[in-house]
Amino acid sequence: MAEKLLEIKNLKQHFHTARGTVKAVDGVSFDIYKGETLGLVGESGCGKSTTGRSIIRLYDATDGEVLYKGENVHGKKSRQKMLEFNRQMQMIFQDPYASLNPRMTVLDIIAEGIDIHGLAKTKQARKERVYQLLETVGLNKEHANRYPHEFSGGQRQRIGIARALAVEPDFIIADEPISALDVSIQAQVVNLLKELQEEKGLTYLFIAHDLSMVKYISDRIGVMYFGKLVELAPANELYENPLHPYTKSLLSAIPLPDPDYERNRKRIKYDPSVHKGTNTEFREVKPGHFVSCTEEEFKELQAKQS
Amino acid sequence: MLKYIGKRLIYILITLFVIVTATFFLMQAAPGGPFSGEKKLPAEIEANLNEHYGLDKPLFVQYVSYLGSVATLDFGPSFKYKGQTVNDLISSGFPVSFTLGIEAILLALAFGVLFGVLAALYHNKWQDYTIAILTIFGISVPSFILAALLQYVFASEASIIAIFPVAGWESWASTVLPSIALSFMPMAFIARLARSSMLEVLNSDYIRTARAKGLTKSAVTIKHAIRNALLPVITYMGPMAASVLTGSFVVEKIFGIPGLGSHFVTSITNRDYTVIMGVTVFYSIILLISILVVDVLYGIIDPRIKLTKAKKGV
Amino acid sequence: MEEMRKDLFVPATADAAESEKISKPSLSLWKDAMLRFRANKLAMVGLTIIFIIVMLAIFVPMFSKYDYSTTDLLNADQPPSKEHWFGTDDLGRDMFVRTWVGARISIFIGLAAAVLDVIIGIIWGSIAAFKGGRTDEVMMRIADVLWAIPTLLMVILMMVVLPKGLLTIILAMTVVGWINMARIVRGQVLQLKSQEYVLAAQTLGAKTSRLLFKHLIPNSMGPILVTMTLTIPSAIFTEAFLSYLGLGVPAPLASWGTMASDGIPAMTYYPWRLWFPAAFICITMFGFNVVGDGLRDALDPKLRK
Amino acid sequence: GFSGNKSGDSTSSSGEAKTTLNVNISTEPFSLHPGLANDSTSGSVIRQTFEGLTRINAEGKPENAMASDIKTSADGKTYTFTLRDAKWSNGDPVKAEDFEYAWKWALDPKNESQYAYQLYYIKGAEAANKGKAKVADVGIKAKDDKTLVVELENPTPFFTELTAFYTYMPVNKKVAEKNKNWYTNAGENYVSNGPFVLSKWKHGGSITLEKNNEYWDKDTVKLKKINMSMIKDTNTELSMFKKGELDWAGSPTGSLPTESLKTLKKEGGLKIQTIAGIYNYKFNTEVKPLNNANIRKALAYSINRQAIVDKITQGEQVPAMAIVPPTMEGFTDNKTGYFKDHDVDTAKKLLEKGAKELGYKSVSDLPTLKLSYNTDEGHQKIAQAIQEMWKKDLGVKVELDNSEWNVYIDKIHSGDYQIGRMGWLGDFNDPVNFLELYKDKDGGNNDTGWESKEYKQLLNDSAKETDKTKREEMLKKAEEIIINDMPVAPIYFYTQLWVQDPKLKGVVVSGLGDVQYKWAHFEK
Amino acid sequence: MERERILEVKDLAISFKTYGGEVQAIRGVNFHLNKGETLAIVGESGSGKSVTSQAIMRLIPMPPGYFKRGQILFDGQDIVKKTEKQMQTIRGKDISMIFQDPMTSLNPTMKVGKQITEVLFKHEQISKEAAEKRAIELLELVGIPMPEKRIKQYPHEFSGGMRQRVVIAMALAADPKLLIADEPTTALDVTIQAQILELMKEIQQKVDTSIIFITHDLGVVANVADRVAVMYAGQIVETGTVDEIFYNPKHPYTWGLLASMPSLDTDGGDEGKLTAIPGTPPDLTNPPKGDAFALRSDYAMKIDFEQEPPMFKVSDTHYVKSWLLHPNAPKVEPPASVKARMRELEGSYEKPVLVKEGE
Ligand SMILES: Nc1ncnc2c1ncn2[C@@H]1O[C@H](COP(=O)(O)OP(=O)(O)OP(=O)(O)O)[C@@H](O)[C@H]1O
Ligand SMILES: Nc1ncnc2c1ncn2[C@@H]1O[C@H](COP(=O)(O)OP(=O)(O)OP(=O)(O)O)[C@@H](O)[C@H]1O
Ligand SMILES: [Mg+2]
Ligand SMILES: [Mg+2]
Repeated sequence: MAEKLLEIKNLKQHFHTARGTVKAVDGVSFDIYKGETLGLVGESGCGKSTTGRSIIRLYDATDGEVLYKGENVHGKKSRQKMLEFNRQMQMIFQDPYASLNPRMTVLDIIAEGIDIHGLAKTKQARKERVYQLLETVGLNKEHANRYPHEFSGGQRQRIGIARALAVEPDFIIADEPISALDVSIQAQVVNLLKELQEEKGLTYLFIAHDLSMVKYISDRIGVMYFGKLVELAPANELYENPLHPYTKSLLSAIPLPDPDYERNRKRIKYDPSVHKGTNTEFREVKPGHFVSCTEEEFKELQAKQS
Repeated sequence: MLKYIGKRLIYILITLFVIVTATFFLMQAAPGGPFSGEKKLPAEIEANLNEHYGLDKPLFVQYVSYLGSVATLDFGPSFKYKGQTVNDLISSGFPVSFTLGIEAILLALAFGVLFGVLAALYHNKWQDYTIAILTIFGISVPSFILAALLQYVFASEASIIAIFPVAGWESWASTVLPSIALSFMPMAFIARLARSSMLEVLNSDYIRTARAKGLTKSAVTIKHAIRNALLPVITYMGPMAASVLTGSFVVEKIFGIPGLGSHFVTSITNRDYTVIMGVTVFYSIILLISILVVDVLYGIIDPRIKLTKAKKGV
Repeated sequence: MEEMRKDLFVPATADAAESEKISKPSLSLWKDAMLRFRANKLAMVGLTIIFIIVMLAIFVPMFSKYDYSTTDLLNADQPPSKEHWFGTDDLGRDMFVRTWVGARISIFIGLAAAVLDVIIGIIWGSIAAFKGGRTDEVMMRIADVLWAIPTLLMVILMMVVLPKGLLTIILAMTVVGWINMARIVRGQVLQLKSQEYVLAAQTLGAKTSRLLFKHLIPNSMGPILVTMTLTIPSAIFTEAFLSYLGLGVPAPLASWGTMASDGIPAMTYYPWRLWFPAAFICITMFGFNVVGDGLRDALDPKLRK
Repeated sequence: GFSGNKSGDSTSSSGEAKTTLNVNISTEPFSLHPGLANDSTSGSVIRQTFEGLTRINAEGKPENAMASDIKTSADGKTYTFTLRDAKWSNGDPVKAEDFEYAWKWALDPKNESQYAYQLYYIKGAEAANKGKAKVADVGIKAKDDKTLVVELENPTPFFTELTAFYTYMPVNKKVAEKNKNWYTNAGENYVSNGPFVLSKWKHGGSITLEKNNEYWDKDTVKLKKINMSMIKDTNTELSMFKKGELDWAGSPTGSLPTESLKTLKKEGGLKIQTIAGIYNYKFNTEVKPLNNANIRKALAYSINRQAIVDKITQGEQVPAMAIVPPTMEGFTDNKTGYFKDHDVDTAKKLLEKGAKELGYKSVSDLPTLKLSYNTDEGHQKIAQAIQEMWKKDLGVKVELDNSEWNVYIDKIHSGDYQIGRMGWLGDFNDPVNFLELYKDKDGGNNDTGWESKEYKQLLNDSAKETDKTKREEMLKKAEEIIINDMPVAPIYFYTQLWVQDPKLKGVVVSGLGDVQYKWAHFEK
Repeated sequence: MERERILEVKDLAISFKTYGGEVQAIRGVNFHLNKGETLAIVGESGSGKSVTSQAIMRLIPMPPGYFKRGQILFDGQDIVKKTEKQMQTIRGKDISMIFQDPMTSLNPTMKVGKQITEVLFKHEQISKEAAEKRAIELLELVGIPMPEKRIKQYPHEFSGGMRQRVVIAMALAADPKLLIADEPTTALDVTIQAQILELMKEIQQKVDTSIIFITHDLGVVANVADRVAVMYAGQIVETGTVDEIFYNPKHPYTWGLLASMPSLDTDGGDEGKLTAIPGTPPDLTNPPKGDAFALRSDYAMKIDFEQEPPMFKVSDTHYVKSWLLHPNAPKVEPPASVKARMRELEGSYEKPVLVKEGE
């Protein structure tokens, strides 16, 4: 397989609050290969955003390592290195509005990365670049001089996407980047992401809830549950052959745009108590298909696979 | 939290040490001494006095002994007020200043926030403009003018509404004018600060959410907006409280109030060394504690603020 | 049903030129704010007031037949008249001319102090809050130390060590003047620094200075402006206090602050000696505050009309 | 808490005469111990609570108080005081040893009395106070309970007057030895022998005195109570007076705002009294061009004192063209002085002469002079007016320089000035008090750097001279010398200004500015 | 059998005055909602869905926004004309709303529990304990684990989806007559989403709530909606029952939407792109003349650039605003993926009927 761009090793992120410690991410390990899209799905509140934020160093990890191109992200870095790193790794924030400075015009917001990294020679070039980005995400340049509060939810989300794209990063953590967009624009954005990937070999960590979209865009998909990764497999494999009961439950709940189907749909509920035995570990059941399971379950699963 | 406060207390001690040191040397460097006066004392007498009070010893020795007195919070006798210790002066003046200060703080806070909130709610309407004029008057007219004015209007024989005593410290009535004079500037400033942050807050989405719940305007304001707008006010309140509680020279002078405030000035003009040190340390302790309280309040008012742990730099 | 022309119902594509409309020129928040500021009538009134006062301060002393320093004991304490528009002071000097000479000093000092306090206060407070932890602790405790050391002592020493003059006054005022601003800014930055948009800029690699000046400070502008407008009158009166101690502008030069404090005992007897300088301080402050409010509004994109 | 100092029952509404006096003493007294007090506020209280051997009466003359008889030896150096039967407020008899104790206590260097020098006229006192001799050997002797014998260094004609001063007041030895902090608060420890006792002392706020029922002359004392507030602000003081919260506003224990004087005069209530004090500008005779006497004289002559007194100070002060106040016996001529006020012509000539002597081509080459004063509105006004006068009349450029009081004092005492304002208030009613200042160049309060052999000799001789008229002549001569050399430019002699309740009578304000309420009473 | 109409929006137009000009956020919106019914509004992002829904609550910031024209009849009374006081009694109790942006919709300095109980206190006589119990219950209902602990936390300690659920819990607290849900489940995973949808249906059953459901997820629409309105550039371009929209869409924009969706069978691999609607949405400061969608439509005709299309009625419940239904227009074929889902529905007219003004 391709080279590893990112290695996440036993990442833990705990929050200390007045009411005790919240183990938002509790020992997650996975790799992301160069040029691939890794989808990350899971229950809301299971720690997806936190994982993403820890990877990009917005939080200091409680434990574990994040290696980007073999280098520890959380280690000390020179300003130059840091800048380089910031340019290569970008994040699209889950909350489109909160992540936009209310006192900056859209033009300045999107151009911020351009300014920081000196990517535009002239003012005109900068503006042109922003207009181009706006267009790419399905906004028009009239919007450039407006302020974030003047936009609809979806439009804000697109501003966030444009901002991340502006610095031409290698790796993007996209935290629910398209949830607020209408399907047509979703399609447009997803197409764009794919195009960029093809052209420039971009790598994505794609966090989303829309499973059909995740399946469409991802090469591999990880499923998280309660701060832990419970299953990781190639996209098709995961959909065709879900092994973890939570994954199964997820797949059964996907809504389809077909009223008749919806009227008759049955979904499977996940009951964590179905697990047999203790000592759950992340095990490779099939090549490339990992599941978190107990020894006992592992044997069963392997038996089934063959 | 407790750990944080503990750490802060250590910083407070260090800060106090620096304040004491700086004040000590500044004080010594200032021309004149506690015994210099218009009529110069015979040299021998002055020497004798200096010796008695240890002022003839090398500065460093004096400094160390002052540190000792600060550590034990026993500042020794006043040079000027014979037979009275610095602690006597503080314990007779502080209760007076404190009484006045509390009244002034409550006034300033209550009316400041009220006016600020009203001005923001009626942004660019007549209410806003009226309050603006009042508060601008408040911040541009210093307490010594205001005090004189209040005294003239509400106490002097020339006034028909002379309902308060001109001066003195007799009864509750004699606290009214001075506490208004003390509170007016802080009140005006609080009002302006509150107005500006309220304007910010009133535009946020969560205010919209609160309104969507059907809450009345006042409920939205009181329960949701004010708290979020309070931070600058609280910031300002810290040092303000410290200085208001320890009295104001000007207001005490005009209203003839036996408070602590006058000592801050007279001790220096008298070069009454022990009193200078005593009141400075006393004030510093109150100041540092009220600033600590402010910092702790930050976290309570806005739980997102974390002072305890710094985030890794960028 | 109305008959429709058939030829309208043929496939067509959009005219490319149509969507190429000229957009509004791009403006930064500040330029944009200026435009909005100019549309704010009250703020313009404020600006006009300041302008008029500055003009009077410049020109009245140049063209008046009276000199600010010439005493005329025979005409001391005259009420306002045709001869002396604002009356005369206790040495018979023309109050009108003195008011405008005083305006020069007071406005200069007020603005200089405000600017210095703002610069130092913003930098100090925002860095302390932004860096947090020990840096914050040390920086703020330094501020506390300066705040707690008796100002009077510092001023007395300065008086001994430094030459008299405007520079010394400004220095004396700045020593503690910025602290209020620093505290306010620190509070704001503490509140804002965990906002998502700050995090977003961080992931873009924004330097601390950029985070401060592009994100944190513009969003703290309200309290900063309010504090700044407070700095001006407090500087004006601090100057009076300093000159009382012998550090201010030397007599017979006047400033609004010294005139007002000299006027206090005259309040009931020769009221014009207090009310003219005091009124002009208020009027000027009204100007500055209204401008401040206007700026605040202009810098708040959500408030635009 | 509140101090509760209301006069309460003392209203005069019922036709009864008031018996409570409300006055203002401006500040907290530094000490109410006669031996420690060194400021006029303390003096104003102590004078009511204590009584010395003599007391200055309404005519300004010392009359017997604790002493029933005073005998002076022929050489004028030994005084024998016989005490009357008097009691301390706690009932103890007042004994001669109480005086001996008090004076020696003040002279004992370890007691840090800053006014001990007031006792230096007594033999061996100065040496003892400076630690060069034993206190026990000082010439104060309580021969028996009723007899006090005092030996002096020189015949001191004003000594009986001095014994009225508070440093000379007795202290109850028994009480003081038992409790060394007897004087710090009101209460049973504060034992005194004057017309009033200290009944309440709210530090920083107010002092209440009540009639002393053990006082030997208690029948004379009509007031039952005196409330002394400590109001620093002069406008407040006047306001309180106008509203009836005070019965007296202004000197000597308070002061009136200058701005109010015109109105008060018009209303007719203003009381004015000349006192022994002078306001003057000292010249630093050691710096160019003030080292030239003609220049100094020119500056002094050209001042328009009358205008200053009329328009600025407004208190009918007396323009001073002399050094010794005209209130002093034998110096009444000083009302007109040695030269003409505002004598611009002579001044111009002198200035020219002086400038030549110093080698300046013309008057306009004279450097800018620096006129220093300590921060105070009144001083500032006078300085500005004089600045203008010198500029307009003489063409001398002057720059003003004000400083905080201590800084200023330091500057003046260390000679770091050119022209500096200084006042002098008499400690006792004798011309020498004003002339002595300039006796020695290094004398503590000279500051001018001026010295004259002749002058010194005259003063020294006068100290030994027992003949009154001869002594007066010597002093006059000395004054002439100093006026001729002008190390100091006199401006005006002080007056005291006050307003009082018209029904209030019998308050005695002395020529030195001391106040006594012993005889005070309200008319119906 | 018409049910009682709880809401009727007539020709509603709202604009925002901005420095750059007037943004005509919605430009004449008509729809109605029956009691107990769920209307899904789908449409282009920025087309005015949120503005429409906030207008019903009268929560558009004014200024800069203002009503240009139109009526909002709730229970027969015009909301536009109500005073702020009257609105306060309606908000939260009669109409409640789930806002689109859950992160900023919660007060950052107030504990989550309090933000929920507040609604209860406002509209019900309820003790503190009971309110707290109810808050915990509500959080449990929206699938937040350990609600007893969670109510004591602040919003920033919640994940995006959890905040969204808090907002939902708040909106459901008072059993409103009309629930406006603006993209309520975008941040939720599908299992929780399903749970929430069920919950909403349950409440609807119980108290006969009417729901306006704004979403981009057509799967969700298919699941919850009785009727669907499709918005584009500040107008409703097609409305009909859920079956009509999914099985017999008529407007080219609706076609575009349906075609853009990936299905689980669409393979990401290599085979290709999703079909998106080309071009960018119009700028509402200068809304285009004629049919706003024409600029991006493959089916645009000359008239689309000149005249705004009228509403055509395709069945009793199905309305379409497009010139394509005009008798003079040429017959066009929808894209293949849409064509695949087309079926004949009962009740369709033979020929579209032009709707006259005011109908
Ligand atoms: N305060 C405002 N000032 C100016 N324009 C605004 C304002 N609020 C909304 N708009 C504009 O109104 C239009 C409709 O916005 P609205 O939020 O209703 O869209 P929406 O349909 O909800 O979109 P989304 O699905 O992206 O949330 C948008 O073009 C937006 O830019
Ligand atoms: N600052 C914080 N303090 C305390 N707890 C936090 C904080 N941020 C997140 N959490 C907790 O961490 C857990 C994981 O949150 P995270 O935002 O990563 O979830 P998520 O997977 O992104 O969910 P969603 O899909 O809903 O956005 C949640 O239980 C949340 O309450
Ligand atoms: Mg998340
Ligand atoms: Mg929306």
